[in-house]
Amino acid sequence: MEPQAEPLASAKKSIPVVKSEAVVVRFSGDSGDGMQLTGMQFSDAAAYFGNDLCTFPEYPAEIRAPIGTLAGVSGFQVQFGSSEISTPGDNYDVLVAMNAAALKGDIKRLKPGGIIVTNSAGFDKKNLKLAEYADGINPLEDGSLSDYRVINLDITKLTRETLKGSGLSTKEVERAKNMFVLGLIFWMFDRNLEYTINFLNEKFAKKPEIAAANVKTLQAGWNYGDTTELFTNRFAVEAAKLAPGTYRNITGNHAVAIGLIAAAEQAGLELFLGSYPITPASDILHELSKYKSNNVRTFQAEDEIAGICSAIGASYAGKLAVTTTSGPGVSLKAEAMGLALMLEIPLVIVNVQRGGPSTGLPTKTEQADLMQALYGRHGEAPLPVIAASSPADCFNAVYEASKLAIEHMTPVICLSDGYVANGSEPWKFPSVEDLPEIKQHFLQPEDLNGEKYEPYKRDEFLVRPWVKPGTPKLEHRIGGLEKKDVTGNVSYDAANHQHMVRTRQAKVDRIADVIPEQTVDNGRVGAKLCILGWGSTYGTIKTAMYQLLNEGYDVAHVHLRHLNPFPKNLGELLHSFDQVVIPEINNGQLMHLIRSKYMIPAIGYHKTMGLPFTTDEIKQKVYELIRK
Amino acid sequence: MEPQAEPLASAKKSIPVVKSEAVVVRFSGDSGDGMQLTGMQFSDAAAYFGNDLCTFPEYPAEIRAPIGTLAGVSGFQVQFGSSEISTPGDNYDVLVAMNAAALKGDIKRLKPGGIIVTNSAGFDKKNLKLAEYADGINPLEDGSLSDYRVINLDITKLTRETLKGSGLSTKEVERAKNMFVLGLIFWMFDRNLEYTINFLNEKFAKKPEIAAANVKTLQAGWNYGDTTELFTNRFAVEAAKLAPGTYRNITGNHAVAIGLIAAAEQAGLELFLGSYPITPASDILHELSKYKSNNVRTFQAEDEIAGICSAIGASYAGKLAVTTTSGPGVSLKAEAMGLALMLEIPLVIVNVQRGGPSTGLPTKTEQADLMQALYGRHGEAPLPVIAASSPADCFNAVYEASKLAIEHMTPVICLSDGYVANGSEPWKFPSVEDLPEIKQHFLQPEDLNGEKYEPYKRDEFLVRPWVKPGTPKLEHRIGGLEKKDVTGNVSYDAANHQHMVRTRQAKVDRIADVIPEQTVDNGRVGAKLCILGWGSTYGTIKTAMYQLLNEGYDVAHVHLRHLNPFPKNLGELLHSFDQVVIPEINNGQLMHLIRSKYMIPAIGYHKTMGLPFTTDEIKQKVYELIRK
Amino acid sequence: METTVLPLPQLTAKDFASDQDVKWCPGCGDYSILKQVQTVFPDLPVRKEDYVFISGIGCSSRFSYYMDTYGMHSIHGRAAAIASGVKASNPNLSVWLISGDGDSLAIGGNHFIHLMRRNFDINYLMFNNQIYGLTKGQYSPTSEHGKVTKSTPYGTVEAPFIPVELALGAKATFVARAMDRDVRHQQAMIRRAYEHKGTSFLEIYQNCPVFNDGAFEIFTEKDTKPESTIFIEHGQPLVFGANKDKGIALDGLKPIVVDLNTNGHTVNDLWIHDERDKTKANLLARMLDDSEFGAHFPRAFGVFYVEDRACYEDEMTAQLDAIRSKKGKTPLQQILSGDKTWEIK
Amino acid sequence: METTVLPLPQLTAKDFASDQDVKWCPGCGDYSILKQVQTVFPDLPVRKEDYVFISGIGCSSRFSYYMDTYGMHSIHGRAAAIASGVKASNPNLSVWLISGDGDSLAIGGNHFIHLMRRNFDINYLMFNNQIYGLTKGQYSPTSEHGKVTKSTPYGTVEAPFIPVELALGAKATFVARAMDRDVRHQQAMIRRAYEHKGTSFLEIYQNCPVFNDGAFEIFTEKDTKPESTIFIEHGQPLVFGANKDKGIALDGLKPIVVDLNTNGHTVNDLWIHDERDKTKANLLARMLDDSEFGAHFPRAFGVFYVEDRACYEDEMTAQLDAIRSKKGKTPLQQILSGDKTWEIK
Ligand SMILES: Cc1ncc(C[n+]2csc(CCOP(=O)(O)OP(=O)(O)O)c2C)c(N)n1
Ligand SMILES: Cc1ncc(C[n+]2csc(CCOP(=O)(O)OP(=O)(O)O)c2C)c(N)n1
Ligand code: SF4
Ligand code: SF4
Ligand SMILES: [Mg+2]
Ligand SMILES: [Mg+2]
Repeated sequence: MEPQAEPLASAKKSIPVVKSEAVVVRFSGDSGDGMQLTGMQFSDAAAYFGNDLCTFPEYPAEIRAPIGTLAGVSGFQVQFGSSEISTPGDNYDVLVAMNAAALKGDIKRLKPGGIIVTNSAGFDKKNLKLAEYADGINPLEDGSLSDYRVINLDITKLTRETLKGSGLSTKEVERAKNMFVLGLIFWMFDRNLEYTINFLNEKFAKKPEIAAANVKTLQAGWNYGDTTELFTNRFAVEAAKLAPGTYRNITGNHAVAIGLIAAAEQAGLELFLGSYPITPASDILHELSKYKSNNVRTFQAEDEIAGICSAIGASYAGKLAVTTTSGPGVSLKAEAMGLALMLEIPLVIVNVQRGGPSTGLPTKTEQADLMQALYGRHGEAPLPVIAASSPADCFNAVYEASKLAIEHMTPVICLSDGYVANGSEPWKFPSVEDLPEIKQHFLQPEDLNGEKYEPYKRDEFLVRPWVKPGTPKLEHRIGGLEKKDVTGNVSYDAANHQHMVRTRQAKVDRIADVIPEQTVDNGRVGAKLCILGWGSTYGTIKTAMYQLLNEGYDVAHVHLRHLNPFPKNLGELLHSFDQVVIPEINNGQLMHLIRSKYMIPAIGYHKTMGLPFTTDEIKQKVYELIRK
Repeated sequence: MEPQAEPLASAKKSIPVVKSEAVVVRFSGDSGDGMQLTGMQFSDAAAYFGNDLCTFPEYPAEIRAPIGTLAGVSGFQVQFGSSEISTPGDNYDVLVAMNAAALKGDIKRLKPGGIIVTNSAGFDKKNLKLAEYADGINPLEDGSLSDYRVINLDITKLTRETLKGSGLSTKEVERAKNMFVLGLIFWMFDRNLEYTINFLNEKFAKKPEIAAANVKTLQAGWNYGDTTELFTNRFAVEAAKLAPGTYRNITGNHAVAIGLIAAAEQAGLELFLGSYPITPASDILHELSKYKSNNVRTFQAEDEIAGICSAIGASYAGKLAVTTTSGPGVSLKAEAMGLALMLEIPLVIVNVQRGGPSTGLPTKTEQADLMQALYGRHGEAPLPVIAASSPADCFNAVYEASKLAIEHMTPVICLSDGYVANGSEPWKFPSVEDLPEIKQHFLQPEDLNGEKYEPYKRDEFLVRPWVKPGTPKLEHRIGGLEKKDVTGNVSYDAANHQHMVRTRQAKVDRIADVIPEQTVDNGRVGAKLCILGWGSTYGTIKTAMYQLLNEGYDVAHVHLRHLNPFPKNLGELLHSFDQVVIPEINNGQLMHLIRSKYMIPAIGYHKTMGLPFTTDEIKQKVYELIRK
Repeated sequence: METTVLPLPQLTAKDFASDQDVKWCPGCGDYSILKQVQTVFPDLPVRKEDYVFISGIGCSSRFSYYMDTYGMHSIHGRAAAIASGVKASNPNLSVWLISGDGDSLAIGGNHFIHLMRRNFDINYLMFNNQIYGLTKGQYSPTSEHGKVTKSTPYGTVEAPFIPVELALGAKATFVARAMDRDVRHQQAMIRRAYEHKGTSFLEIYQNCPVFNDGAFEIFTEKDTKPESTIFIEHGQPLVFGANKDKGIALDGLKPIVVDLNTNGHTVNDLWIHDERDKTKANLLARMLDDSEFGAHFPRAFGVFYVEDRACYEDEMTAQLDAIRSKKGKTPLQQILSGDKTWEIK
Repeated sequence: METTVLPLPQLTAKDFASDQDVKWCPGCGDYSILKQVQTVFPDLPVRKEDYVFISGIGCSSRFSYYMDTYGMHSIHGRAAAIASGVKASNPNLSVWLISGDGDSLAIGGNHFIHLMRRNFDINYLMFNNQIYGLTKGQYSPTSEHGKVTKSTPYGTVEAPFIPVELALGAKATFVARAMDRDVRHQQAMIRRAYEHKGTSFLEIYQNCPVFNDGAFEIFTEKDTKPESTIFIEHGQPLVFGANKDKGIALDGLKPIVVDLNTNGHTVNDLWIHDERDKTKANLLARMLDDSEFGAHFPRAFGVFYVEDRACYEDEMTAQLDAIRSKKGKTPLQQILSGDKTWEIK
């Protein structure tokens, strides 16, 4: 946020308003302080105002870690701006710290000269101790924050005063304090409160007194900023010059849910979800369970195995069948995936990756299930694999996964992760007419015109027909034992087995004929260095690229949506670069695939901290590898 | 079997005896004809006599496929000789065909001029029809066998006559007919009956009349050969010049069982097996369940997950814990493997691979679970992987797996397959003194001399101490959530997670410091072509090598026991060759690993027919790749 | 189901035999069950194309290949979960689940109990041969305590489940038992299973001549059957014995065997079977030859228990319909746009 | 267990508290259970180092981290299988299994029923909050029919298990129920669970104030508790109510609520609780406020059922010992050589 002093029209009092292209704000507090909601509201309002943005919620694995402790800190980070925004930002301009633990945990990544808004009530002896500050040490007093602009208010008290006589319980009053902060920050960025006031009135429609209290507190926060001399200036972040159109905000998990609904409807099918709750995938189940009016069947199974098996049954019965989970669940579904692959029926398997191995870090992000997606089953069991690169892109990814599953009669694995699943961004959602067609046909006796029905007779893409039980004259049996091609009968014949193993591989390989060739996202073919990414690293690499290109580096960004099969031209494209570096939130899984498939000595860049890369990390790696 | 006419001392009548270096006999008949037992007896007797040999039993997936059908054919092939034998042989010299289906199925691989012994009773109308011979066609009569020496006898009738008045039921008499064949074949190879007579008397100790009848039939078969003019000559296969010592016959599954018992005893531990039956691994459970007198605890769990989880509990409680299964079971155990890896406790996971994917070909062999062994779990979950190269080698493989698991506190995957598991060979078994030492120590409070006990404090190999519940003062908690190194407490710290992910990888990588460097099995370092193999392809490649080297080809054979980590010098060694070809019973899994790790454009040679390679297939591939 | 009201073509048992040859061992009890199912089906008001067989893995589970209907031979233990997905997706189908004692109660135990609880309208035939057949003879969760098998050369050390008792404990709404050798009764039970709306659990004692021969002999063989079995019928007294002169009465909560020829016992003193009484069903389930109640008791065959409870798929469909008719279908475009959008000019 | 005869150091509840801070939500019922276990343990004749806690995944399963004993926080649903391996390997250990309703009865259902059947001497505490807590509020297999949760915005369409009934159906040898709020009774139940030789299944009603607050209010709150609960004790009549003036009697096989103040009903007419009677235990299990028996019934707390049956690990050990003492240990060399060897000179 390089301030360019230039006064703007403002509210009551005229404090100079500084224009900024992009600002990063982090709301940080105890799990109980409602920072997630506050951050969401601020982001939605910013999006509504026309900024581009990217959010990054971070919360502890415990439902409610002990109040005031470092383990209990819940943070919500948002970067919003007047130009394209693809990451939540490495460092923030403004840090809201509701208690000592929040400050201690997050001060690290506040920009020098950045603004800190603290709630003094959260810095009493008890809180300082819980935040593990040495005895007698209070960061607000020991000058350790002298590099920053600290605005320390007793927000708790201010809120109490605001709501005095409101008749609300102390607990309810206590809860409202995040609205005071929100109001203050809105003022700081010269935003009006309309969006949030509407939100509050809707949310508490049934409890008008609560709604009123929250609105009142929100306004109090705004007015407080406006009337006090706290701030020497305010900030203006103009609307972004985004492509014209209608936008909405969306998280990755939400995008998965509606992407599946869209795919089902475009294919003329009903949707069936067989799932077992697991962080961070559960929200997909929650969201889909709301669409009963669109005949979406959600089945909360007794475990992950039943989740995928019920979906296999649903697919067999003619539904667009899906199972959603995270790593541990995928491990349990391995055997059933093999069955679906043998049956050659459509099935979408969504893996919202999290920190592993084992239970690992359930609420943190990671990209370490790629190899499992490709090889995590016994026998030669190839499946198409697709990855989502941003919250909104989850829609496209899962839509394409459904299309491939249906049109190629195969299970398809769609990889998301905690970062894109919980993060949100403005989305210029498509209009129904623009959605790609999905071809789907249940074989009917008439289609055979006299010929014998052969369950495993294949078309030019080696795809067998989909037959729904209940269709007269097409009764047949399928199963997990090796089967004779064409007839689908059980066969122990040696030559047939080899033929089938190779056919199942070829069937997946042929999908490369229908997916688009790989393009360069940014930079030039044949550049000195190619940054090859996949999945959720997209935004970070993209942001780094802009800067690197501006700095005059000869780099290019290639980002993979298709992990299996790879686009036909990928090898050729990659060979055009002098060097290829592959940043991944794992120990080098895509690197492994690229090296073995194309004999390219790709360089890995690995981070496994349960966090996305920062733009700076990517840039540093590039500096290390390339000279101007 | 190139006959070298040279009469030998023989029995009653003197028929010339032809000496042969190696002979392949295949016993083939209906599942009910007892060919497995016949073949086993013949092999054991040959081994006992001093031949080297290699066997290959093949039976249908059904318990009893319909009598007389092709699906019902059960075959047992053995190659025995006076020189080293490493494969059951590509083609056979003698085919015993008890019915039409057996002949039809197996005639393909009989050598030109080979001998066929048939039971005419198995070639009646009904049997010919079941064998799917065209109406009126009988191979014994239509001259189609003119290239072979056919000895067609009504063995059923001959047996009945032999046992007339024995008081046995027709069913029992019917069952004895395989002994007639066995006797005849024994005569053919100038063997005496002592070994089998002892066997029969032991086996039917409780039913002397059955024993007597079988012995009588066996002798009748021998005498029949000796008295009739059927054969123009007999064959002598002298004892092999094997390394001096005491030998026994052993199958791969049996070798796994006693290898585990040996490892446990050498480590001073008791053995615990948690397993769920599955073909072709069940025999390990069966065998181990016999050793109660050695405190071997076998737990037949409710499913594979409980199998491995009970083993995890046993390991935690201080046993050498093992779980045995095949592909589908490994798929189900994936999640629990991740837990064991996080807990860093010893655990041996034996996968007797079979034809996949899904239920696939349960009774056929395959090597297609290698990638799963390396990557079949969510998250970064590295585990050591070891493979057995022959039936007897299963002992060494599982012994080393146990040693690594205990000494490095990690789960270890040991790969076998249906071919080595059911095949057998003579084994110069070790004497207890020669078994490698296995270091094992349960940490005691005294060991700490005052220091605080830290569950995840590591030694130079990054190995943490093993503590048995019940040990005073060392109470501690472990689990599947990411943990702080050293203390083992739950930790969501970003840096710690990366440290632990890398530490778990490094821990496996360091095992490369204790395993032997890779040597060339045969041929020279730097040869034009290297045949790189792993697991059960050993014998076939070895045999092909001998012949290729004799033929003057500049080839070398490198065979991997360690698939993860690879021996330290492997890359260097492989780079010394002009070309590397990797024959595998899969679609190129080791090839994939070698290419990505060492950037060597290794060539794959893939067969997925549920059958091992033949020596000839390997040789042909080499001819194709290299000129003299 | 609307499909049941339209006239159906008259089919025969043959129409339900697939073209695959049956590959069970000679004398296997599975043959009888296949035969009875094929015999009963032509009389059921179901279109041939609406039958679906879902089986797991095991000798018994090969069943699906032999029926000329829709069928899936799936993976070990998971048939119940797959069948649930089929039924939830298309309630019109007549879904039949074929599974062995190991497939159902060992690896499949979890899906088994949850299916009973959820009460999908699925007909569950469990072939109980008290052994793992396909893997060549290891003990199963129904093998008797002490059983010597390939995996227990010195006998098992665990108590078996009583499948009927477990099903009841898991809230099954229909529980019955039959045997391979009594074909008439077996056919009746298959019919009853079909007629029940909800998950119908039918345990069928099935002899495995190869690995567990004679396990049920005393129940199936002419000479021992009358004294060691009792066929229960709703509303009828519990009478058994060659001369129907033995019965079972309740002494408080304990069953006792009474001899109708001695001290004036009459049929009126006997326990009258009531399919609707879960407590009695429980007693019958636990009433074994070596039962906790001491004395030798005959083994019960027939319908133990029936309960009317809504099926999962019906409640699910009702919920969909109710909400759809209330709200109407949400247009896809509206789902895509959500409720908060803004324009960028 | 020999460890029980040697003198033990006198420990206090504190000795069983680990150094990790407890991270349950304020007001979570789990705190009470942790407290009661730590309170009861010092009195049990077990060495501290012999206690082992095995838990699955869920809020409840974090329990293991808070006990200063040996413990494993394992994976979701598998604690029973892991605990079985521990106990089979070292019968001397006092193994405690901590699990939630989802961990035990959803993903862990199969291991649950098999543990009951095998009867390892393990103490199983199931925290039933009728919700998935850790994943933030989806329904569980014990959530009441129609329950609205994150994953069922319009209510569930499936009948819940009655954990006690399921355990009985799976052949549990000890089944009891307690609640977080009644600490004395809970302590007594924990003690009884410990004392029973065999798998002791103790269901503990546990309030989740965040996602399922008040699920058990009527049983735990002073004003409603007396009328809606009944505490069963072996040999005692089934009496309940604020003034102990209500009771439960058996009308044939059906329980009925009787008012001891009206038409001459006396305590002698009431059903006397018998822990050894599985039929009665079954009735008590099914006796819910909305039970099949119609009338409003109080919810039973206490020990439903106790049965003496050999434990898996004891039978296993006995088998090992018997065979070893008969045959003697086979020397390793003999195992390596087998029974058929030959010499090559
Ligand atoms: C995942 C998996 N585990 C184990 C097996 C091996 N297996 C096949 S069938 C079976 C049990 C068969 O017994 P049962 O279910 O009673 O059927 P039956 O053969 O007796 O009819 C087993 C253990 C398998 N096919 N898949
Ligand atoms: C294999 C696997 N599937 C799903 C999950 C997600 N998960 C964790 S705990 C839990 C259920 C928690 O409910 P419960 O067992 O009742 O315990 P509670 O939190 O209510 O105490 C689920 C679904 C997981 N951790 N692992
Ligand atoms: S093994 Fe037994 S159950 Fe299987 S087919 Fe043969 S007889 Fe039937
Ligand atoms: S979510 Fe519920 S069960 Fe979990 S800790 Fe919080 S209150 Fe307890
Ligand atoms: Mg069975
Ligand atoms: Mg719960």
